[in-house]
Amino acid sequence: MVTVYHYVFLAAVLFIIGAYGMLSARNAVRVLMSIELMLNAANINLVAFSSYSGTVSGQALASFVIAVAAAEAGVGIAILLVLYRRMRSVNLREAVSMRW
Amino acid sequence: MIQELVFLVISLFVIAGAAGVVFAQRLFHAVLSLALCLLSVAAVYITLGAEFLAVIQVLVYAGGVVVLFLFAVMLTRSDLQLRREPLESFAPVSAVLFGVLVLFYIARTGFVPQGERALAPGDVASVGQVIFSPKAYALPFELVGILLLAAMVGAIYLARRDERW
Amino acid sequence: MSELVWSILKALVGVVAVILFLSLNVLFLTWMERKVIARIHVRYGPNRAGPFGLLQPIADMLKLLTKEDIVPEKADRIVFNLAPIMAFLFALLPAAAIGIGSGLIAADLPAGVLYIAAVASLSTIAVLMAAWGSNNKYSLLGGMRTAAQSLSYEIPLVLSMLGVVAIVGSLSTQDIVEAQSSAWFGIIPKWFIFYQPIAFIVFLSAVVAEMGRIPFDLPESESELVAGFHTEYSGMKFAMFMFAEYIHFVVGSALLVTLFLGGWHLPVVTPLAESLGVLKYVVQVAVFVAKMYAVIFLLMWVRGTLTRTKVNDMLGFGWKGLLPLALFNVVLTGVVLTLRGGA
Amino acid sequence: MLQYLILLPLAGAIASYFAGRQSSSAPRIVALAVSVATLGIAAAVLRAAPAQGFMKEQLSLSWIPSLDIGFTLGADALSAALVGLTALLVLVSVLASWDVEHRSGSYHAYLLCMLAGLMGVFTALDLFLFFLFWEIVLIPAFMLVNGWGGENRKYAAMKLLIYTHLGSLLMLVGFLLMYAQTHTFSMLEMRQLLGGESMEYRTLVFLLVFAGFAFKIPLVPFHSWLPDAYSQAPTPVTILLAGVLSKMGAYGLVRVALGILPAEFAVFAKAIAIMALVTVFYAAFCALAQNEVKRLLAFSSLSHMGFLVLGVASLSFIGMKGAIFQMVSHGLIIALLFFCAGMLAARGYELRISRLGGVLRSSPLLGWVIVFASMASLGLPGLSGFVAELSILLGLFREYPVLAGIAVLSLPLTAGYYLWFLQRSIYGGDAGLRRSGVTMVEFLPVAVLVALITLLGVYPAPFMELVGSIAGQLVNAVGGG
Amino acid sequence: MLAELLPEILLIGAALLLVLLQGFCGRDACAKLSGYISLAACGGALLLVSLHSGAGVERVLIPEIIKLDAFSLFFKLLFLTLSFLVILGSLDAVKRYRMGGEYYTMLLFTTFGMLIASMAVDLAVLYIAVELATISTFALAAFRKDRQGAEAGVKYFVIGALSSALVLFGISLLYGIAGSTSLTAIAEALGSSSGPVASLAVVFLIAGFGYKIAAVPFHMWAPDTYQGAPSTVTAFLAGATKKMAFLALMRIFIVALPGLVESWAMLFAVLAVLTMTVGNLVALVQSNIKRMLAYSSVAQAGYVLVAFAVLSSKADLTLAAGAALLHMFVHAIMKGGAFLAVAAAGSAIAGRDISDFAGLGRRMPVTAFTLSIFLLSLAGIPFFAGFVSKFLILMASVSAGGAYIALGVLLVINSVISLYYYAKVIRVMYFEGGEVHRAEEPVMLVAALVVSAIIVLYVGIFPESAIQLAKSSAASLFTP
Repeated sequence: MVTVYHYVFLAAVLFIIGAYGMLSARNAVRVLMSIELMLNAANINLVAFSSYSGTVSGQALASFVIAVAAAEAGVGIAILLVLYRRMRSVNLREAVSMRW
Repeated sequence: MIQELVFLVISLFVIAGAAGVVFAQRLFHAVLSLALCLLSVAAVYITLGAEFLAVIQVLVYAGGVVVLFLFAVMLTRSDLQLRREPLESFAPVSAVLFGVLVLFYIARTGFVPQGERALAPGDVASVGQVIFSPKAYALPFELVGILLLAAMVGAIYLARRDERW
Repeated sequence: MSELVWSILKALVGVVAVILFLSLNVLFLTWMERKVIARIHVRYGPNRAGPFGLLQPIADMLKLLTKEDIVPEKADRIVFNLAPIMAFLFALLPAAAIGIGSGLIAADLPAGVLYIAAVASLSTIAVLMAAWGSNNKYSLLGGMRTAAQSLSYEIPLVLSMLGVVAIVGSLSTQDIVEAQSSAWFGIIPKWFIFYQPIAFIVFLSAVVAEMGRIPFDLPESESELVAGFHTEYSGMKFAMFMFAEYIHFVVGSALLVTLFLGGWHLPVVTPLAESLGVLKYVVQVAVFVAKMYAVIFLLMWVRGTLTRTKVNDMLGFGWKGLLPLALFNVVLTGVVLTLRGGA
Repeated sequence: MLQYLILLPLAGAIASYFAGRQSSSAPRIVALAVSVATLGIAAAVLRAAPAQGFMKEQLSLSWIPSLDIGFTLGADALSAALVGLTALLVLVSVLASWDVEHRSGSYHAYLLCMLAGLMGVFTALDLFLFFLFWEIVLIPAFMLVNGWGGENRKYAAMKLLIYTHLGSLLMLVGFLLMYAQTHTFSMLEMRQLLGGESMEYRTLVFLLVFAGFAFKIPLVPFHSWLPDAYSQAPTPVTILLAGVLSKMGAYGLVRVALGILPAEFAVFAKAIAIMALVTVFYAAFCALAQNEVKRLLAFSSLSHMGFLVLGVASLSFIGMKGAIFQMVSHGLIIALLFFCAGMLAARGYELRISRLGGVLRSSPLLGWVIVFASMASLGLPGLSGFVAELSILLGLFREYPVLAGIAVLSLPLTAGYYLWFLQRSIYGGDAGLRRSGVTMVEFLPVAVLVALITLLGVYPAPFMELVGSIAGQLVNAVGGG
Repeated sequence: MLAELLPEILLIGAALLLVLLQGFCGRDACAKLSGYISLAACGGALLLVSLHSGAGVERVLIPEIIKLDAFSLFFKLLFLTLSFLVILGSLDAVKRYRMGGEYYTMLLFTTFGMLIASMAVDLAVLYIAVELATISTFALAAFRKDRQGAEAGVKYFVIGALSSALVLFGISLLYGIAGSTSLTAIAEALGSSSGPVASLAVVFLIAGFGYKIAAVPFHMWAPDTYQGAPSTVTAFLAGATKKMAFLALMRIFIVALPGLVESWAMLFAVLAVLTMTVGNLVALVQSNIKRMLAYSSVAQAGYVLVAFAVLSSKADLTLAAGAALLHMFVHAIMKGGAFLAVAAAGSAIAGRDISDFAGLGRRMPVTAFTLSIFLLSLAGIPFFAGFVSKFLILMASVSAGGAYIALGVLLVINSVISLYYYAKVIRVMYFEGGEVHRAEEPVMLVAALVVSAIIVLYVGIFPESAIQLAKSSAASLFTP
């Protein structure tokens, strides 16, 4: 039987992969993608709990999260484009014009 | 038995897709991998009976966000830069360690909802009820609308080239 | 266990049926398009292979299948090879949720309409894959245009569906068609084209843009971009792109019929056919296909008549024309429905 | 009446700032007028000071009722004495800065702000208020040193600021611990409530509060800001730093550490006495080694403050009286000394002792004043310093004879460095400067200070009587005699 | 219900109007008009809110979704005051850097999101409102589209998105426990038990919001972002947006997770120690004033965290929470004011190094004077507002006794360290630099500065009403 643990476990693995990618990636686009992974992990949690507890609010929240994630990606990529225009690269390790 | 198998296969796709995002050499492949992962997550939702959400996931993520990422890769010519240099910080390592800890935690603890799935499969209407009921999530729903508008205004302003003015 | 086998079997049958239906139509369409356009141009069109050139599609297929398959040297091979398959697959997916008769549907999904919109949007990915994988600037530009275009028009497309959905109160295509079954005075059909004229116009325009047909065929405007994203493709892979394109054509028209033109319902005819037993399905399919071809013919006519728009006009039309119109329609529908006390 | 001690200088400060935008000489007139007026009020306060009893509320306004903080002021003999001293020394300081032209508006504004803060410290009856005024004195001091100080002023000012700020915040933590148990900031109520065994964290509270005062006085491990600040500050400011700001610490030690936490003070009395003794000797030895007048005076001041603390720590009636006497006496003497240093500098003398010499020959009156002040400082009988130190030593003998014995040894040391200083600077060779007289602006404060030092030295009885009762009360609370 | 939401409606109405407006007029004229419209909207909302506020206000607008209580009114006051000041100051800055009118739109959207967040008693609403506010600020950070701005924006965005993912994961775990996203429902479901999953959620939430408040292990983005973003935006980020994260933390932890107070207060204590100390020590060596202020902001967040840590003690909880609230308010004004002053200085001074500010005291007397007030207030010098709030935090921690005293002493030591770098700036402004000429000071910015300075002084000298307000606002958190 597939229990809620299975889903939570899957979500956790997804979240970890996302966190790893987010911290290790140099390219900003990849960082953004890793964040999407993390958000999806949270969503899997929400939907799984919703499904197993019989409450619908989790699904509703998950659908909001999807919209929020899309908005976030949109703004994020717009900022990336600005950065690319100024720096000719989106490598975060090169974005070091400010240092103390 | 079949259920487990289905879950296993889908999970493998999810994880393979995610791993592709993080580890793929070429960024374009990573985005495609992301698409795979997100579609598989939609499949996960279907196994959970959340068909509405699955569709939304495909519509917004696969159709919108992934395309946006593809654009980003193309516009920033990111694919020309290969990565996979040696790790220079402990942050990713610690992330993984922390994650393993979390997994361990989850593996040996209980959550409140137990046992079989409780929600009727494919209950689009009930999700709609929650989202649009003023007593429930109507307010956040409208907030999401405003959020999307705000994001759009911001993104358009930023992406616009000022020379056009 | 047997239930499971049964459902799998049902799904298989559905898939095969969908593919069969689509393939036949596509083959016919390629012929029809050339013929219709030719007639508009006062030419003959294909007339050598078979009667009226009806076998021309078969000949074309054989030619494409036997052609050399070329992969550009600097291409991203995986992406390049995957793209046509994806395009083909993604084109097939929406068809699963469109019924051509009551119960004649591969998967009657509760979120059907939304599902169609969702999977239809996937084909953008395939296009971008092809564009990027070819490593060719024309491909890239064409691909980007396609993506921009389909992203822009997807929003009015979905929004225009909302009016219909709101009236019916269901996302299932079957329910939507059934909601259009009755008629005023037994003759004038209660199709949604009459309830939702604005939505119909928006949908029609948007669906044409989504298909990438004239007047919105910028992605593959030959004079500027060679052939758009599939410039580098040849042989079998090219055939798959073409196939996918025509599937879009079929599916788009079918969706239009389903949403606005009453699907398989026709006043007088279908009520009569109810008593015919199994034969009623034949009637339904016939009605549906007839309507579909009417739409298809209309679109071909448009292609033969209009010219291509400019990029900024195309985007401007989408964002400044269709989008506000669609939004207005949604609001209007909402207001009217609320005033009438719910759907 | 007490509130005017604070409000008047504040108003003066604002007036002086704006006067400074008109002309560079206007502010000093404002400052002079304000400080004279303040001195008048202070004199009235001194006259009205009750010879009997601890502080009483004279002004009580509700301010932050939700935290039981009131704007309460009051003055007993101890406060009044210090109020008077402050008013006098600020006046002296204003006169000493008569020739400040550079941004004089801000300068005098800061000076008057400092005056307001000092008055607040000495009259506050609410610990919170006390702390506020205590802190607010710092900013003008920092600004003054920073803007008008010597070459190394940046470093000195920052050090002054940081060290004393640290001390005062530690003190604040102590106050808050006391508040946590009494739920009042009123000194009078706290004095009642904190007796007995009920107090928690008693040692911690005392140490925190004591640290605040020790930074300000300063006692030896906390003193390192002092020589820099005293020597780098402009001389009029040094007069205030040494004459009055150090008394804030002493006042706090008596008023709060001893007045409110007598039992804890008794426990630590001996340790404090030893610390003070170390201060006395350390400073004296340092003074011996100095080659700069202002640094020498700084260490001398430190040494005398050590003496003052010795008197408090003796917890004897006579010692306490001596300590309070020393507050005033040391304030007057050190002010006179620094004033003289300022006069020397104004006459073009280099303030390096080795380069100095023949002051008596070139400006005899100034020379004699320096001799007089040094004598007062080293404790020449007949001058106020002698009375104070004698009482302190007497008190100390009663409680800690050994410490007293050691303390006595410092007297010749003090005499030594002063005499050596006089020998090198006042007498001896000619610095080659032309003779110059003393202006009226200089003469007046010198005369007043000299007169007061002599008066207190010759006839200390009225003052001793004035502070007698409060000293008695303080000592009785500890059970000393 | 609509009457209570009038400020929000006003704001969002103005924002939508501005969105439409962008299409109808030329860039500069549009920006100017947008500025005035948003100023009016913000001012109106501020007026409405201040008319509303008062003790004993508590209205449940939508059960378990949003609630208007003294706590939310306090934050509304904070957010609107700061938005008003920032918009006022931006009238000059937007013109100077020729930023579009969208600037104000984004500001209004952010403010709107924050106002909703202040009322949210449901995690879903809270999350989305916070996201609404944050996403708009992402765009604002990069609004000048220069290199530094873009870097600032990217870093802010990446960390912001990460933190939102962390928070969401935490929320999903809480939802898993309670089957509901309502805070009270979660509190009921958890009871006083502290299951491991709940602690896990606590960790995620603290890490997530820790990024938003720039607490120390999560602070790396703040200096870059604060330095690179336009100064007026930085004022807003440091002043208002950050407080929203605190607000969310307080709501979630006090209302939904009181049973776990032992564990989360412990975490907050650790964070507080790290945040104060690192923030102050690193601020010591900064040469760029915005970076210095950024690190000071980090340190100040540490002070607030001290108050959070005290919540686990047996002491006066309303005092601790009230102290945190007051410090947030005061910090918003003084830090916002400080960044606005930097923005004002920008009209005459090209660089942002502290040494570039030499002689500012004579060059731009009002700017320099108000900046000094803000800096002294930040340092916690008496008679400035910063002292009052810091004093309350200290009072709360000291009166809690035990190890909390050590926390208090650490706060004090940090405060002393901080005085050094604040005083350094004042010294440079007044006592360094040769002869300089008087420069013209931007009018609107100066107006904003003067208003902020007056608030700082008023709260510093007559703190009673502010303390009352903060305490009663905090009290409404503890009454179920």
